[in-house]
This record gives sequence, structure tokens and C-alpha cells, in this order.
Amino acid sequence: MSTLLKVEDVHTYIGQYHILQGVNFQANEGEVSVLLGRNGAGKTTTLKTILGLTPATKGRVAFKGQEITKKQTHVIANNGIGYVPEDQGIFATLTVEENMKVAMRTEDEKTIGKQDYVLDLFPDLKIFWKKDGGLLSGGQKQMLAMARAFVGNNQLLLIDEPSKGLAPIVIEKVMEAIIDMKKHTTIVLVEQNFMMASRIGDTYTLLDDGETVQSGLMQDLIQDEQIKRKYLGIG
Amino acid sequence: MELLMNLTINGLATGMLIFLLAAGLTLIFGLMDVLNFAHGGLFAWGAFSSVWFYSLTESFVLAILGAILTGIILGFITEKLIIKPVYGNHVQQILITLGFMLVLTEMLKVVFGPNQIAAKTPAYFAGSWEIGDVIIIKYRVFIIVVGFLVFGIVQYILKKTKVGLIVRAGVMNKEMVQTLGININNVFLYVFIAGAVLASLGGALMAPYSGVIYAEMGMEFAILGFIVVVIGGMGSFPGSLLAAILVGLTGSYMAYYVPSLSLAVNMLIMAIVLIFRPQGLFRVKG
Amino acid sequence: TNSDTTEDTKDNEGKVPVSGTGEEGGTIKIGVLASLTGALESYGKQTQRGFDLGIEFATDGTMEVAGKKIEIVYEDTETKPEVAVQKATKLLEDDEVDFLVGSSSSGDTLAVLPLAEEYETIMVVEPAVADSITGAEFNPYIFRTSRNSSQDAVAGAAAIAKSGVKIATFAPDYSFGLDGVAAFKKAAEKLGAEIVLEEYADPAATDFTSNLQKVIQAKPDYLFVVWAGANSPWNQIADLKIQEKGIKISTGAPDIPALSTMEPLVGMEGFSVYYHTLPDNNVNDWLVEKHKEKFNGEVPDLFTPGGMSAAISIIEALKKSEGNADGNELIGIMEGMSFDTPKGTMTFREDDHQALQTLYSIKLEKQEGIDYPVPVLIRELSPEETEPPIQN
Amino acid sequence: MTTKYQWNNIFLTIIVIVLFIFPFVTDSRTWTILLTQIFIFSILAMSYDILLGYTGIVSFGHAMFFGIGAYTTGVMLDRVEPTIGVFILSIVTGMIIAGIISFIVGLLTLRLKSHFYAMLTLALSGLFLVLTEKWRSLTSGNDGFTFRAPEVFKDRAVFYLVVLVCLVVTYILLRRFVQSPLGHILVAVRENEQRTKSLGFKVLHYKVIASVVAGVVASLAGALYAISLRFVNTSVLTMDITLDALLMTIIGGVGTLIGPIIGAGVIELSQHYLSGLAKEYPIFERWIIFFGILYILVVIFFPAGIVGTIRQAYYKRKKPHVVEGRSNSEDL
Amino acid sequence: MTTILKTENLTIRFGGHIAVDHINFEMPENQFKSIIGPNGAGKTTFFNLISGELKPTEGKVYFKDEDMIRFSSVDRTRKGLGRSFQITNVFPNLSVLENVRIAVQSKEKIRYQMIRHISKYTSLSQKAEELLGLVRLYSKKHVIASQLSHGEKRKLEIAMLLALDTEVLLLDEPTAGMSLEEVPAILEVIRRIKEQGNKTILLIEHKMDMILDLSDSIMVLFNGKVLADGTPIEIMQNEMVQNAYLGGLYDEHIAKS
Ligand SMILES: Nc1ncnc2c1ncn2[C@@H]1O[C@H](COP(=O)(O)OP(=O)(O)OP(=O)(O)O)[C@@H](O)[C@H]1O
Ligand SMILES: Nc1ncnc2c1ncn2[C@@H]1O[C@H](COP(=O)(O)OP(=O)(O)OP(=O)(O)O)[C@@H](O)[C@H]1O
Ligand SMILES: [Mg+2]
Ligand SMILES: [Mg+2]
Repeated sequence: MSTLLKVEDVHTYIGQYHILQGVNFQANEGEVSVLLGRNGAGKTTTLKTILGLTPATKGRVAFKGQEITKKQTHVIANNGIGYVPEDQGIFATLTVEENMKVAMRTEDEKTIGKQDYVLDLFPDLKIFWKKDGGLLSGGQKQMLAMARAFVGNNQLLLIDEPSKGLAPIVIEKVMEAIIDMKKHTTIVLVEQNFMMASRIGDTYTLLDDGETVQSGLMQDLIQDEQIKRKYLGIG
Repeated sequence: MELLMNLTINGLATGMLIFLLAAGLTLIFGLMDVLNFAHGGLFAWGAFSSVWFYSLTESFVLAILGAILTGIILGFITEKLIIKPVYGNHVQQILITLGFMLVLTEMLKVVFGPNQIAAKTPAYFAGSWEIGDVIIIKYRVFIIVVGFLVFGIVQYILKKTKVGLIVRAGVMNKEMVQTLGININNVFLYVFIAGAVLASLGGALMAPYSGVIYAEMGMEFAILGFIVVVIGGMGSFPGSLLAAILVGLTGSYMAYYVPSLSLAVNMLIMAIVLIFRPQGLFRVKG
Repeated sequence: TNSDTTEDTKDNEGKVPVSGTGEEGGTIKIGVLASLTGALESYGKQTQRGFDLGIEFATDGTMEVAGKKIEIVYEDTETKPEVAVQKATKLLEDDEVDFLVGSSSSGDTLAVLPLAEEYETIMVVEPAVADSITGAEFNPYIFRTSRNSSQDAVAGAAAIAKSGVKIATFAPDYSFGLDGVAAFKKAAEKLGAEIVLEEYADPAATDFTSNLQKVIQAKPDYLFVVWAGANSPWNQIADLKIQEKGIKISTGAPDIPALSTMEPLVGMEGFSVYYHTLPDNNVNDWLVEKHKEKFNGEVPDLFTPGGMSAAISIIEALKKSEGNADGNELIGIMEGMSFDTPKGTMTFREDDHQALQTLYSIKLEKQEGIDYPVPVLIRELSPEETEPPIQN
Repeated sequence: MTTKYQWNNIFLTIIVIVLFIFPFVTDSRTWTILLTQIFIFSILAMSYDILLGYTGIVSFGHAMFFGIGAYTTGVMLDRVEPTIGVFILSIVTGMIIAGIISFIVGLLTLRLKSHFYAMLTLALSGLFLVLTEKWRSLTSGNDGFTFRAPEVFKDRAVFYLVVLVCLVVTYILLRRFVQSPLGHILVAVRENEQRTKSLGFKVLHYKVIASVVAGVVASLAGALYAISLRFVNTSVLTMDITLDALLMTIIGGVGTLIGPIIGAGVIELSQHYLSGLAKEYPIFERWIIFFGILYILVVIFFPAGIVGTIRQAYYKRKKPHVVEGRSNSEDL
Repeated sequence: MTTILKTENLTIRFGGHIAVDHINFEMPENQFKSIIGPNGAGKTTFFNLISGELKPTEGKVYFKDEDMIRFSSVDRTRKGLGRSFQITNVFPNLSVLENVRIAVQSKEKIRYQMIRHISKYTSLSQKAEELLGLVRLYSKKHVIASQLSHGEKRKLEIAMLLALDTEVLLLDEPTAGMSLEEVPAILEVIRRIKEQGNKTILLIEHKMDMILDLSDSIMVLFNGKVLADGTPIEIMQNEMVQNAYLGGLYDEHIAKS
């Protein structure tokens, strides 16, 4: 299977703080790669670095074999990367419809088809189609954030903690959806819900203090009680 | 009756003129949330450049085009040099744009001299029609037409394209918009230039209205523009139009019926509107 | 003298004694305050040019009077009272000037008046017009070469008012306009005219048509306009065809840049403080010629002769005092003093130190080769005729 | 922390002492007046900082309170008599009037959000200006009037010292104010109004308190300003005064209290020098261009204002990953 | 057991949408109750109505038998209804310590003192530091809040609520986004508060393990209405709840136990 995204020894500073201090990982086409690690480990910063929001000062990020380390965020995104931020990034005074509209690159049939697909997945969004994004419930916002990333026709999705704030039944749906989407979209997932991560993840990368400490197949991790206890506080 | 007609037509025309002055600010201040105190400078440059082009070419159309060109160039420079580093930071915006306003105003004097300059109305718009006791000033009719035209075009663009949405989204969360693949810096640049063009167009149309232009005119009219944008409800074009007409008409009636208050009229309208509708007349909606 | 003069001398101990007395120093210093930037910049610059020329003229180019060199220090008040006071103090203290001259705005001037009294230094006011400078706020060190609002008003009235004439007035709604109209009304009524309407407008307004509507309805014979500032109602007066309705417009002719905006009012009769072709005397001839020569062909404008008059008045006073620049000494000399200026002979009235002067009744005409309406003399209004009431 | 705090205090004390000695060692009245002017505007700018820097309110109507102080003092000295007693009484009266009016204005306006609030203050102060203009029997309108200052102030040095004392006292009191528990709540309001509410604080109270304090201090500045000119006209109520206060605060650094003083100094001095240069070098004839460029440069090189940016740099050097230099710091 | 918090017919309409629909609810003192329900069921809105952030279209809220409707959210906090927010809601440019200290100030009623220096109130900082220790944020006390990671902000949020020391605690998804490792620590904090026995706690959560572990009772909201109310076991077995909310989770739970 070919590598879609490769992050090699990435170092990132925010202000004068050295946040990422050597992150390595890769995402293979058609797989779900999970980033794990405790609060403040640098998971979110890794996603932001891939997107060029907090550009790497050292190291290399390659997408589809092309270096994107120094590119501007919108250029990176237009290469086919979608993002669901941890704070959802909903445009509060835009309606649900408008939020979706801003995210659509084109309004062709394919995109409309995708939109219908996510609306079926999250019927709440359909109900509140004309409502301001800021007035949605926490879970509805999370749904909207994901829906927005889906309609962008992306090859790679970076999703930061999708299960946060969702009802168990919706989490199930999201998991199903992600598994379904694997067919045409590669996914990098940051997830604290280990149940979810372990169910849908193919590979994992473990971050601690801004560094990759371990990576491998998800199956192996599920077995490895020691690692789980040490870095994830479970087991 | 004639009196009322006169007051109304003139008030409406003044309102339209004020709308044209405020249109650029509705984009830059209302939509992009940039406190641009240099807006009046762009406006004054529009006025001066149109008068200059007019004296050169004797063509009103070319004068307007000249002002628009000035607006494009100045808008580009202003956004790149002055506004870009301070998006989202009102405090810095105030300081840097006030500084730039001083530069713009003084540069006017360097280029065009420190004196006021007479602005001529093109022959075909000069004078007025008299129908009974109703006097209709030709140029004011032209202003009303242009006002509606500008309103229509801008409203069409905002409604039919995503630009308006993208700008509002970008003001709320710039990073998020970028991650959706939108080059928000360029969008902001173009919208700012559009605002600057509207400002200089406003200036160009203002010149023959009052017949005189001067370097300090910018600040006065910018404040009027800010008033209109705020009482219209930040960023709403219909709101700005309505507010401008309100200001124009009230000014016209008050000056006739309660002249002792005419000094206070704009401030009075603003105070009353804001006390009773703290969000302005219109709230920006989809 | 009061306590603070002693205080001053003490402060200056060990240094050259205050040159305010002018006995030891070989120079006479004059500090000129003017708006050299901002909205009133062109007025300030006119004063400046006029003052330079005035000194040159009055000293026959020697720049000396009674054996003393004349030195001029210009300061920009930026049309802000606090800057005016700052600059005036600098002139009085650091430059130790013997005279103050200025300023372009009434506000700046009023703020400086108390300093003239405090430092017992003569201040020649030019070209600020507020009546209160030689009225309510008067102090004996103040002399004014510029005309005041009342003189304007009297001149304005003299140009149009006679018995049976109905006049409407239109003015900006602040001190300048209100005082101007009040003075005009008094003068016009004295001449038998009737004021049928007083309209005031926001000077910064975009639209004056409502006010002008009222004027039309009042059906006066004349509309007398008191106006200052760049934003002007002339276009709208023309648009509303006021003249066609048989209402004659009258106002004071402004400076040349502003005249160029008065094209719609060609044919109007009013008054003028100065236009270079109006006075007929040697001083003015000299001024026009010198001015053209120095400033590549430009002619002197509204306040240039004022600057010159201020300069002449100072030199004349010094000549009389034989170089003594002591303020208290000079008051006596300058009170009632007459001197020749581009506008003819001026006289500082003893009561309030206002210079009585000639103003001009004019008509605006279009002239070949000149791109603005030209004020053409109808008749001179003699200093006696335009003498304003004493208000201090 | 403590030592730095002490060092700062020692440093400030030395500067204040130097300023106190100043009029005794020099007889430059220009400097005395210029410094007096700077002190007065420092007081005004500090009062503005309470609003903008500490409570996060942009007001376009601050000149109203400055004007109230100026007119109260002007009118009372003119109509009653120019004595020290009346002078003090007039300052107190001005402060009380400003306090009452800022209280009412605050209640009326402070429920509004950002731009709407700012414009409403602009409207109210605009109306106040018109009122002053129209009440000509008292104010002589736009021309204004001169009046006599108490005899002792004829000596500019005495007045200089009085203003300096006012500045120092105001600074100490305001510093106390912003470093008090209440001051910290003001900062909380600035940072997140809704959250402050949900912690059980009545946000409107705090905003009104800030507005009253700012109004009262501004009126003191106005009173001193009027005395320094012995003249008052409607220019004290114009937008220009508000903008001056705003600019001084921003240039110095919002939320730093000492910053506005520096800002006042920078603006007044650069204005003084640039307009001075205009007389000597023709290219400086349009010195206002350079003045405008100065603002632009300040934003580029001192994005958080002079004091604000220096403080940030200091923190960055000293303590990585710790509180960045910012507003309500306890360190100055 | 006395009822500390009670609602009668509590209802709010947003346009045509009824977010909270005639809820009658009683909360016994010093109990621990969880509120679950699908996204958009009206849980947060219900909190907003209790805490006074929103005004109901209809119905009443009683706290210790006192009608709360006429009180603003500020007054209700002061009376003893404290809440945390679902979206992190802190003072972004203040340090972590200052964030908590502001909350302590409110608790200590140091609200209008404007003369003494804040550092003279040593107990404020002490108390704040203590709380930061409790939520494991002590080492970050000088960090500016906006620089915290998401999970750290959640902890700060909890510390601020605890600082208020109110009788009733309304917790809206306190552990959302918190790492697996940290959740137990926070649970521990909540448990300890519960065990002190003098606090009434209302918790909104989607993490069923946690809810089952802590709750005395559970209320299920669905479309703004109370779908069920009962002990954890009753709720887990309620078929309607399974269908509407839990989905496969119920099976898993069965499998585990
Ligand atoms: N703007 C910033 N300035 C300074 N430090 C920051 C900034 N943003 C994040 N950090 C720090 O960088 C570290 C990593 O943050 P990051 O958000 O990547 O963590 P995370 O792994 O996503 O944590 P969480 O699970 O809590 O979301 C944290 O210690 C955080 O305090
Ligand atoms: N201010 C408001 N205006 C309009 N609709 C609102 C408002 N607040 C909430 N709603 C709507 O009310 C419903 C209930 O929202 P609420 O936030 O209470 O849900 P919730 O149960 O907390 O969900 P979640 O678990 O996703 O946080 C939602 O459909 C939401 O869109
Ligand atoms: Mg994160
Ligand atoms: Mg919720």
C-alpha cells in the first residue's frame, strides 16, 4: 500500500516554545492512522503542522510524494487535505447551510452527493439547516465540523477527536462512516476514546512530549498492556 | 406639498450620497471588521483625482474611471502595507490607520497643493428642472440612480457568490477558512480594494455635489460613514442604505422644521437608534 | 508691575537681562504665530508672506529699525490652542521676542491673549476675526490689524442695506456665524433694512437645500451669507435658482482658492476685505509687484496685506519709540496711531485697539483669462463707514 | 519578583525626583510648559487606559469628561474669583459632575457591544458638544473665553509642580486601583465578559465603575488643561482630544498605565521636534507625513505599544514558557 | 431528604423548535445526578435555564424553594448555582493561576475592594494553587490560558468551578477531550467532592462508564422531554434509552459485566 502522507522528524515552534521535537509518522492510502498521547503531547500541533498552520522549522512533510512543508495552508488544503479541528471551528454567525457552502470547493454533482451522504449520517444538520452554527448543541457542532470536511472532496482527512461530545449512538455512526469512507479517503485520527481508536484504527503513532515514542499496527497495541499503561493510562 | 416634495427629494439624494460614501466602509468596517480611520483619506483621494482627471480630460466618465483607478492602486497599497499586519486587532488598526490617514491627507497637499479646489459639474448634469414649485437638481437625480445601481451590483455580488460568506467566516476564524482551501489573504485583499474603490467613487461623486474639495474633507465624511454603517447594523448593505436615507431625510426635514437642532441631527439619530436598537437597524443574516 | 515680573527677573539671574526692554540688545525680535499646517494652512502662509514683505517694505529693505536688526520667528500653532500657548511661551521665554503677531484662528489667538498681558508684550492680532478679541477678552497689549466680525458685518450691510430692503441671512451655526449675523443685523437695521429671516446651518452639512428653501419662501430682496471654511453652499444656491427668483446674493469675497468655487454666484454684490486690484495706493502697488516677483507671478491674497499691515504697524511704532520695544511704552504710542498699509491708512482706535480700515464694496465678475470670479470695485467703504461698535 | 518590583519603584522614584528638581535647575519655560502639557495629557491618557487597557472598552466620547473638567474650572474661575480655593473647589466640582455624567452615560451605553458602544459614546459626546456650543451665555460657544488663573500659577514652575504632583498622585492611585482585586476583575471583564458574569460578577457594575473612574480622572486632566491655557473653548470637547488620548494610550501600550505616560511624551515631543524641524529643513515642511509614519512604525516595531512590547521582550528573555508581558501585570 | 433544586414545566422555545419541553424535575440535596441524552436533546439548554443564561418561555426554577426566574445568572451563581461550560470558556490572556484566582475572589466575596494590592490577599492565591493541584494543573500555573492544550483547558474549567465552591455544581461534559490517562484523575476529583457529601452535583456526560460509576440517579432527555429518570440500572435496561441513545454500547456493557 502506498504512503500518502509522510511526516519526518518534524520540529515545530510556537512563539519561542519548542512544541514538536521530532515527530515521525506516516499514513498509508486507504487506512486510518491514529495519533495517541496524553493531553499536551502535541497531537493537535502535529495536525496543524501538516496543514501549515504552525509550520515546521525542521523536518519534512510530504503528501502524495510531494514536499508540502513550506507551503501555505490553503495550498496544502487544496492538494486534497481536509481538517476537523478539535474546537470544531464552526462559523458561529453563518447558518449550517452557509457553513457547508464555504467548505465546498465546487458545487458539482459529486459534492452534492457527498453532502446528501453526510446529511443522512447526521440528520440533525438537515433539521437545523437554516440555523446559525453558533446555536447548535455541542454534538451538533461536532457533526457539522465533520460534515464540512467530508464535502470538500479530500483524499486525506485530519480529524481531531471526533468522538468528543457525541452520544454513544452517534459515535457508532461516525465509526461506521469512517470505516465506510476508508474506501476512498485516507484518515489521520486523533482520538482519546480508545475503544473507538482501537476499533477503527489500522496503525497508531504514540506521541509524548512532542516526540514520536512508538508506532506500529493497532492490533499490536491492543495487546501491549505495558505501553498502554505507560502512555495512555489504561490497561 | 411642493415643499414636502422638495425636502424629500433632496433628503433622499443626500441620503444616497451618504450611502455612496458609506458603501466602501460597509465592506471594510462592516464586513471585514477593520476599523479603518484612513477610509476618509481614500475618499478624499478619489475626489481629488477625479477633479484632476476632469480638468485634464474634460470628461466626467474618464474622471470617474480615474478615481476608480486611484482607488484600486491606493486600496492595494493600503491593504498590503497597512492593514494586512493588523487584521483582527482593533487597537493596532486604530493607530496605524490614523497614522496613514495623516500621510494620505498631507500627501494630497503635496500633490494638489494645500488649497481648496472647485469641482465642476459636467454640463449635462448642471442646473435643475423646475416643475411648478418643485425644484429637481439634475445632479441629485443622477446620484440617486448611481446609488441604487451601486447598491444593486454589490448586493448581487454578495448574494450570488460566496464572497460575503467567506469574508464573514474569515473574520471569525481565519485559520479555519484557510484549511478549507481558501486563500483568505487574497479574498481580503480584493474585498478591501473593492471597498477602496467604492470610497474613491464616493469621493468622486461627492465633488460636484458640494462643488468644492479640500484635503481635510476625508475625516468628516468618514465619521458620517461610520455612523451610517453602525446604525444600519454592521456589514448589512440594505441596513446601510436604509440608515443613509434615514440620515439624509431626517437631516432635510430637521433643517427645515427644527433648524436649531440641525447641528445635532446626525448624532441624535445615532443615539436614538442605538438606544432603542442596540444592534443597529439590520442584523446581518444569510 | 506685578509680582511675576520680579519672579521672571529672578529666574533669569546671571543671564543677559530680559531684552523685553530692548535697551541693550541690538535686535528686535518678532514672533509670528500662524497655522502653517492643517485646515487653515493657506491663511497662515498668506500672513507669513505678507509679514515678511511688510518688514521689508517698512524698513526699506534694511531689515533694521532705529539701528536695531529685525528678527522674525515663525511658529506653527497647528490650529490647536494648547500648541499656540506652548509656542507663544517659547517665543516669549526662549526667543525673548519683543512682539507677538497672530494667529490664523480665533481660538488660538484667544488662548494667547493672556500671555501678552502677562509678559507685557505687544501682540498684533492678525487675521483672527472674533469680536471678543478686542471685546470681552481685550487687554491693553492687544492691537488688531485685521478687521473684526463686526466690521465685516458693517461692510456687508453698507453694500446692500437701505431703507425698505428685505434681507435674509444664512450663516453657520457657531460663534462666527452667530456673531456675524448679529452684527450685520444691527448695522443693516440702522440703515433701514429689514431682516426677514435668520437661517443657520451645520457648517459641515452635506445638504443646505432645506435652509435655502426657507429663504426662498421668505421672499427677501437679498440673501446675505456669512460663511467661512472650505465646505460651502454656493453650488446649492445656484442649483435652487435663488438668483433667478429675484433674490440677490451678497457675501464677503473670500480668498482666491475659495473664489474659484463661487462661479455660480457671478454677478453677486457684496464686500471684500482685500483683493489685489481693489485698493489704489502705492503700498499695494509695491506689494503686488514684489509678491509677483518673489512667488513666481502669484498675486497677494486675502490675508497677505493683513500680514503686511501688522508688520508695518510694528515698525512704525518702533520708529516712533526710537527702538524701544517695551510693551507699556508702546501702548501709548500705538493707541490712535495711523499707518499706511496696502489697504490705505489704518488707525488703531484708542478705545479697543481695533484698526479701523477700508473695506470694499464689490461685485463678482467673470474676467477674460482668469479662472475664478473676480471682485470688482463698486466703491470703497471708508474706515469711518465701517467703524464697528466698541465692545470691550 | 519583589526585587524587580522594587527596582522599578526605585527607578520611577528617581525619575520623579529629577522631574521635581527640573524647574529649579533650568529656566527654560518652553520645557516647563511642554512637560506640563505632557503631564496633563498623561493623566488623560491614563484615564483612557482604565477603559481601553483594563476593561477593554473603546470609547469615542472621552473628550466629554475632559471638557467637563475644563469648562467647570474655566467658568468657576471666571465667574467667582481666581483664587486657589476656587481652583480646588472647581476641580472637585468638575470631578463630581464628570462622575455623575459618566455614571449616567455608562448605564445608558455600556450594555451595548463594542462598535455600537463606541459609536453611542461618540453620539453622546457629540450632543454634549452641541449643547456647549449652544449654551453661549455660559461658554461663549466656539470662540470660548479667557479667564484668570490663581495668582500663584502665574509662575509656570509652580503650576508645573502642581501638575506633576497631580500626575504622580493619580498614577499611584490608579496603579493601586488596577492592582486591587477589583482591577483584576476589570481585566477579567476585558478578557471574557460572559465568563466573568457566570463567575458571579455583575459585569455592568464593573464597567460603570471603570467608566466613572476614567471620567473623573479625565475631568481632572481637563481642569489642569484649562488652567494651563487660561482659556477654554469647544476644542476641548472635540473628537481630536479623544483621539489624542487613544493614540497616546496605544503608542505607550494599552493596559500598562505607565505606557500612556510614555505615549503622551512621545507624541508631544515628536510633534514639537518635527514641527521645529519644519522651520529648518524644507523637506520637513510637510512634517505631518513623518508624524503619520511614526504611528505606522510604532505598530510595526512595537505591536503591543512601547511599554507593552518591551515588557513582552523582558518576559521572553527571563522566563520561558511563563506569563507573557501583558496588561494587568503586577510588576510595575 | 430535602429538595434543593426543582423545575416546574420548564420550557424554552427557539422559534418553532422546543428545546426544553415542560420538564418537571426535582433534585434532592447532596445527590449526584447525571443527565444523558442524544446530541441536541436539550441538556445544555436545560443547564442554561437553571443557571439563568437563558430565560424560559414558560415554567419555573426553584432553588431551595426560592423562585429563581427573576434572578440573573450572576445572582444565581452567588446564591449557589455554579456551572462549567461545554465549550471551553476561560480568560485566554490571563495565566492559569489568575483564571482560578478570579473565581476564588468571587467565592470569597472580594468583589469591590479597590484599594489594597491583590497580593495582600494571600489566601486567594493559596486557594487557587490548591485547586490547581487538585486538577493536576499546578505545574502550568504561570502559563497563559490560551497556550494550554484542549484537555488542559477542560481541567482549568473544572478548577474554576470548584473555586466557586457553590452548593450545586452543574458540570457540562467536564471530561470531553481529556486524555484517557487524565479522566480517572478528574473522576477522582469529582468523586471526592461527592464523597464530602455536601454538594449537589448535576453532570452531563456521554461517557457511560463514568456515569454509571458515579451517579445516584440518571435522567434521560430526548427531544427536550424527560424520557426516563431512575437508577443507573433501570436506565441501562430501559429499551427506549437503548434505542435512542446508547446503541451498541448497551450490548458492550452487557458483554463486559
Ligand atoms: N499557542 C501556544 N503557545 C504556546 N504553547 C502552546 C500553544 N499551543 C499549544 N501549546 C502547548 O503545546 C503543547 C502541545 O499542545 P497540543 O495542543 O498539540 O496538545 P494535544 O496533544 O493536542 O493535547 P490535547 O489532547 O489536550 O488536545 C501543550 O503543552 C500546549 O501547552
Ligand atoms: N440559543 C439557541 N437558539 C436556537 N436554538 C438553540 C439555542 N440553543 C440551543 N438550541 C437548540 O436546542 C437544541 C438543544 O441544544 P442543547 O445544546 O441543549 O443540546 P445538548 O443536549 O446539550 O446536546 P449535546 O450533547 O450535543 O451538547 C439543539 O437542537 C440546539 O440547536
Ligand atoms: Mg489536542
Ligand atoms: Mg450540550
